[in-house]
Amino acid sequence: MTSGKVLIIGGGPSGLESARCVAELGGEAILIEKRERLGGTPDREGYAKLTHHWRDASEAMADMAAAVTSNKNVEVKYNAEVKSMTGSAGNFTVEIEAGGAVESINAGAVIIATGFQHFDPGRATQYYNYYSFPDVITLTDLEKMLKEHNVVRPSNGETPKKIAFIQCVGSRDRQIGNEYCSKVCCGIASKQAIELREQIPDSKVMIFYIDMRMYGYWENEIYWPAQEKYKVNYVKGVISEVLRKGDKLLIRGEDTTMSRPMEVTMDMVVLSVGMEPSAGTRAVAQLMGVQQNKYGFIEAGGAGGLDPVATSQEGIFVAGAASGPSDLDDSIAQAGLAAARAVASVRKVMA
Amino acid sequence: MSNDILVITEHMDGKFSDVSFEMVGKAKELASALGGRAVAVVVGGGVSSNVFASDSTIHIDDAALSQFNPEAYGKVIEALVKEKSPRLVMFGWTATGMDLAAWLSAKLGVPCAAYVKNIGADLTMSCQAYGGKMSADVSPEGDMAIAACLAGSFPVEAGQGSTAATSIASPVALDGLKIKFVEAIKPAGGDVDITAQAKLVSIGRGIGSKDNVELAEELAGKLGATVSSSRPVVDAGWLPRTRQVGKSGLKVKPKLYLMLGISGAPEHLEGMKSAELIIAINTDKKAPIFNVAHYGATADLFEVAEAMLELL
Amino acid sequence: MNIVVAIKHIPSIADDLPVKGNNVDFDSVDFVLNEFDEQSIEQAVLVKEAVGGTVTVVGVDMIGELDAVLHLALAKGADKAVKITGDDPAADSHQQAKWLAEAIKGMSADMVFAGVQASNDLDGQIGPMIAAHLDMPYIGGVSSVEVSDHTATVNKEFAGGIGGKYSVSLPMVVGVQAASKPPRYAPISKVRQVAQTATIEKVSPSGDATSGLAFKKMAPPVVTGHAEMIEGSSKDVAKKIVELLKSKGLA
Amino acid sequence: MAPKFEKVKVVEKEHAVVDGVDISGHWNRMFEQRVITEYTPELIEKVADIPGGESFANCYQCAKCIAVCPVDIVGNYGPRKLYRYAQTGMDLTEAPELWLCTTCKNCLRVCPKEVDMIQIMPAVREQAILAGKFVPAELQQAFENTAKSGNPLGQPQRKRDAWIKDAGVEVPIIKDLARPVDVLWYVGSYPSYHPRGIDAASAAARIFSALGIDFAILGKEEKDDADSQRLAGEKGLFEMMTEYNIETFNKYEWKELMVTGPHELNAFKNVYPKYGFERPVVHYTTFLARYLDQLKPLLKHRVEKKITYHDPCYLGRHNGEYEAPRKLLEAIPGVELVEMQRNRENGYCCGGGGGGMWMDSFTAKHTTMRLSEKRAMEAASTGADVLAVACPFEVSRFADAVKSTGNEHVDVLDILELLDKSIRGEQ
Repeated sequence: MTSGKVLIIGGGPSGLESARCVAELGGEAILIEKRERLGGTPDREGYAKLTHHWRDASEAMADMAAAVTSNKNVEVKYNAEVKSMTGSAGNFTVEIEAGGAVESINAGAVIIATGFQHFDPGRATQYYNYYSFPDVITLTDLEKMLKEHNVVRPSNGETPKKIAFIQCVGSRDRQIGNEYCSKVCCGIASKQAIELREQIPDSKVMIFYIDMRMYGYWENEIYWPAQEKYKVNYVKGVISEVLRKGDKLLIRGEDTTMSRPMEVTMDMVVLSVGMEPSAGTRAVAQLMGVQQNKYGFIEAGGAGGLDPVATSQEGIFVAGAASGPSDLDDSIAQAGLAAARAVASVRKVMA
Repeated sequence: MSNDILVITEHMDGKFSDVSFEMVGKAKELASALGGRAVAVVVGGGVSSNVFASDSTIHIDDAALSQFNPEAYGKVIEALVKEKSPRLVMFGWTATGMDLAAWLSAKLGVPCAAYVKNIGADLTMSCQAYGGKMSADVSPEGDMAIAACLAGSFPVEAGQGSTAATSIASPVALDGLKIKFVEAIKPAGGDVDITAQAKLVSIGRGIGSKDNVELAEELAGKLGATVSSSRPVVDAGWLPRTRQVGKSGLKVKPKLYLMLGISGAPEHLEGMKSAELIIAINTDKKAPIFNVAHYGATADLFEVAEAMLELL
Repeated sequence: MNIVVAIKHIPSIADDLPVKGNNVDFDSVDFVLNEFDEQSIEQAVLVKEAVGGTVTVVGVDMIGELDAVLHLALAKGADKAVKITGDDPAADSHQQAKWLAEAIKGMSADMVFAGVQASNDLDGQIGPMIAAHLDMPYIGGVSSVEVSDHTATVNKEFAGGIGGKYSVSLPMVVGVQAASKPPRYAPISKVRQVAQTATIEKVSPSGDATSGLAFKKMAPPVVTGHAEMIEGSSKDVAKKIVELLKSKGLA
Repeated sequence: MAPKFEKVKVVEKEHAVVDGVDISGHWNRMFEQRVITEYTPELIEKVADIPGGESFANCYQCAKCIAVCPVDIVGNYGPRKLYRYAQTGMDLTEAPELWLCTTCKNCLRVCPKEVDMIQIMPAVREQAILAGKFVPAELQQAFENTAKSGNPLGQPQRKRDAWIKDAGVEVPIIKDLARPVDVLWYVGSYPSYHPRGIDAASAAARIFSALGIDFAILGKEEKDDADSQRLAGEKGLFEMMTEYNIETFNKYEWKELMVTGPHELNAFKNVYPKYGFERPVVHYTTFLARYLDQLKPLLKHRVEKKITYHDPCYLGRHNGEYEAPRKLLEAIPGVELVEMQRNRENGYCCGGGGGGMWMDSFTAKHTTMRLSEKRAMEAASTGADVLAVACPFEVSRFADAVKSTGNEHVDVLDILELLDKSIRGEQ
């Protein structure tokens, strides 16, 4: 039995946008979300601000969710997970467990939008001491503090005056197995640095980097203002280790443009952790038999290499960070494309 | 009240300065006209004071006064003047007299004239003013006056004599002084002694800048002369203090004194007017120096110096 | 250290001085800062820089143009400026010294600096007179000042390059012959900045004093002798001088 | 047995004493790399907070400026480095680096972030001067000379027009002329006083006279433009001179103001309008290039020389005039014009701008050779017989530099002198 429905797995920005687009294109979508609410990682991790336009994350995600929940052509299933799948393009049978009940869904196409998870800095080969020193935190930790306008040193509750970001933690690292660039960390660190300078005007904020990778709006709306307007300081030369010095942190590394070693004390160190495929992405990929790359992301690109939402299975598409590190702009663009491709796919079968 | 004239003499290293004798001589002349006495006053020990042609000499001989101390000297002189009530007190307009004359004037409320070049029988004083550009005749009001006299204004010989001095103890207690003499400072060695030079090329403010001093050095080199200067050049740091001619500098008497850009303030004239041949170049045709120099030219010193270099 | 610099605004002798009656015609001359006061200001600032404290410059506003002089002093490192609004261009040294002394009385000065002399000191210099009024010791002809523990060590110049070193327990009045360093350049930027931001305290003149001198005559000096003037261009002058020197065996 | 190789023991101290000699200081890195123990972004902000200094904070370390910075070529300097030095502890208001920039503008030409040393340097220098920080003594002297004498050389004002009596032609002074003129020629301080400058001024007078230009000079009323003093930080002095100069310019009737020097061009054309003076101003090369048709027949004598031309920073980069000087040189019969490697937009600075003219002794302590020497060597390497210049700062600078670099065979001549030679023949 062929189906005209598109099954979308994941209720984050990519899944929401896919669902909205499917409906807009006149299709029917079923969106299944593992959590009890929509909004994905930005919602779950409590992102403070989303670029562009510095929009509040929960507000932006609420808008995206509303566009979906208010649409009669989208059916949303919460607390739902994929259990198995059979069939082929035009006629997939997907068994899901939603709220404890198992049900079978017939769909003509599938969009996987299962996203990413943050790198666990405990796995870093460097001695950053994330789990030993309270004042070593990650982008995610800081994001929560920024959202609450309560940036303090976890060790003593004091306002930090000297804050260092260490870039490429868990990314571009063969030893860890993540040779890829996580794309967003330079931008996110810079964004957070701006917010820090806004919230703690007398703070020194420094970003230690191998090279800065910001393009599109990141360059214009984040990087240049961070430096020129907010006086965030960028130092080329990534930190090798974080040690304790009294109640401060001592960062050690090389300042490469000065060709000088550095040992500077900081109140707080922020690890710019990268992206890894989420557990959901890994599980769904296996379950559906779509090919993954060596890092566990869903292999996209298609045979011709220019099909960014195609997976190894016909009728199954991928959007957003499930296929690799991706910022919001790119995820949403991909989601729209995946929606178009999925709708086209089911129409071809139905016709 | 008397018609006496007190002359505050000055001495250093056991020798009285010329201006002391000059003033004593003048005081005698005035005293005889006024019907008073010319009284030489010697403050300090370590000096033979029977050397004046004064009507009398008072020597306040106290070890505490052996070195010039403006505070101690001032107190002693003030007490003496109060006691003697003279018609006129004469100081030299010198490094020591300048510390005392105006101070005493303000202290006692007695008129004071400075830069005095001459004193008439009616005590009208002719003074140099405005850097020698003006001459003023002033007459002091009241019963007592103070004159601070420029060195070289009166003949030295008239004051020289052998009047026996009367030694007295200090009329005031000299303990608890706020000023203490520490030590004498002799001229720094190492540099040439301009007082021993036969030829001097002397530069003034008109030289303009430190760089231009080279031009004078070059000219001096060609002439076998040494470069000396007026005070502003030294104050500006363009030449060492050992090269300064004048009242606060050195007194010179060379065969040739070639002056470039010195206008001739009285303080400078005091140090060089007995040079044998004085030639002055200055752009200001009214510069007082032309009244002292033997030859003068109103010209640009740089142009003249450069032209001379070509000719020498 | 409370350091006070008493300055004199005096007729410029760069040009001819016009005479009116028995004195200089003060209405038609330019007034300038006494050149020894430039040294005095510098020495005061040097002392402040060495031992700390504040420098207050005070002068009688002779013709209503003292502000520019005070601004310059502030730009050179003085901290406060006070002008005594006399506007009497003929005020003599006795009168100025009295006004200055009265103004300085309230300043608890540790040291008062004054230029050792000025070209219009016809009735004496203001330094020793201020000292007399304030009952402070005075030393003039000073060319270096060092201060420690409320004691100043000063070098006084006598004639012939000889000097004397004195130690004085403060307060005192110093007559500055020359500062221990040449006066500094005050950047015009600084002077202009000061001119826009500085406040100059105005003080009314208080206390009368007079030189007690009656002016009978004021005129350019009667010339007794005069140099033989060499005329012509600079080259002519040079030529004649060289000839003269050669004829006398001096070149 | 293999020879034992022992590494030099590094000195692990910032304050290093080796064999009893204190070698502390920034240059002891030959012994060790000093560890950076603190970053000081506040020192960047200190500069950026000064009005005019804002763009200092914009540097993102691309380093394009360094390769084109003339000072870095003979030393270790450049805007990018200054930013980093500030970030690692250098207070620019107190550092010797503050005085090395010649404001040649080559960094700004290539800077993607428009970090503008032409604004930054004068602003920070002014702050340093106002705060009584270190200022090179020679520069201080030039300021003082300008304030007292009206020119940085400290020459008397009344001698400003002394040069005209040997010019060989009548040089009218506008005050004496008492009538309007077409061209008011602002001669400038170096052409008025410096012997080599006077050569160029005299040549100019003869050329203008030969062309029948209706011109006059200000004579004793002319005072320095003080633009380089402004760039060196003495804005107050500049403003004082500007007020005087504008008043003087406005006293007379004239159609166009012609200047001998590019610095004066910059002052009168680009800066004076802010002070209410907006009149046509032209550099002599631009002016004479207009008269090429009349000039060519006068250039009768061949000048058989290989000539290379040095673009003055303030004529070229700052004011965009590259062609007029070359046209004038090419108009001289016999001249073969050759270019140096760095020319036009990328011309190498002579070191005289931004107050560098008066800081040679100071900058010598911070560079391996003078900029003028580097340039003189470049000129010599073209095989040229003559290094032609069009800025009065340059003649004396390069005349010294060709000597000190052993290139005496290269003549340094102002374009004016070369034109004059061609008009009159060798004198």
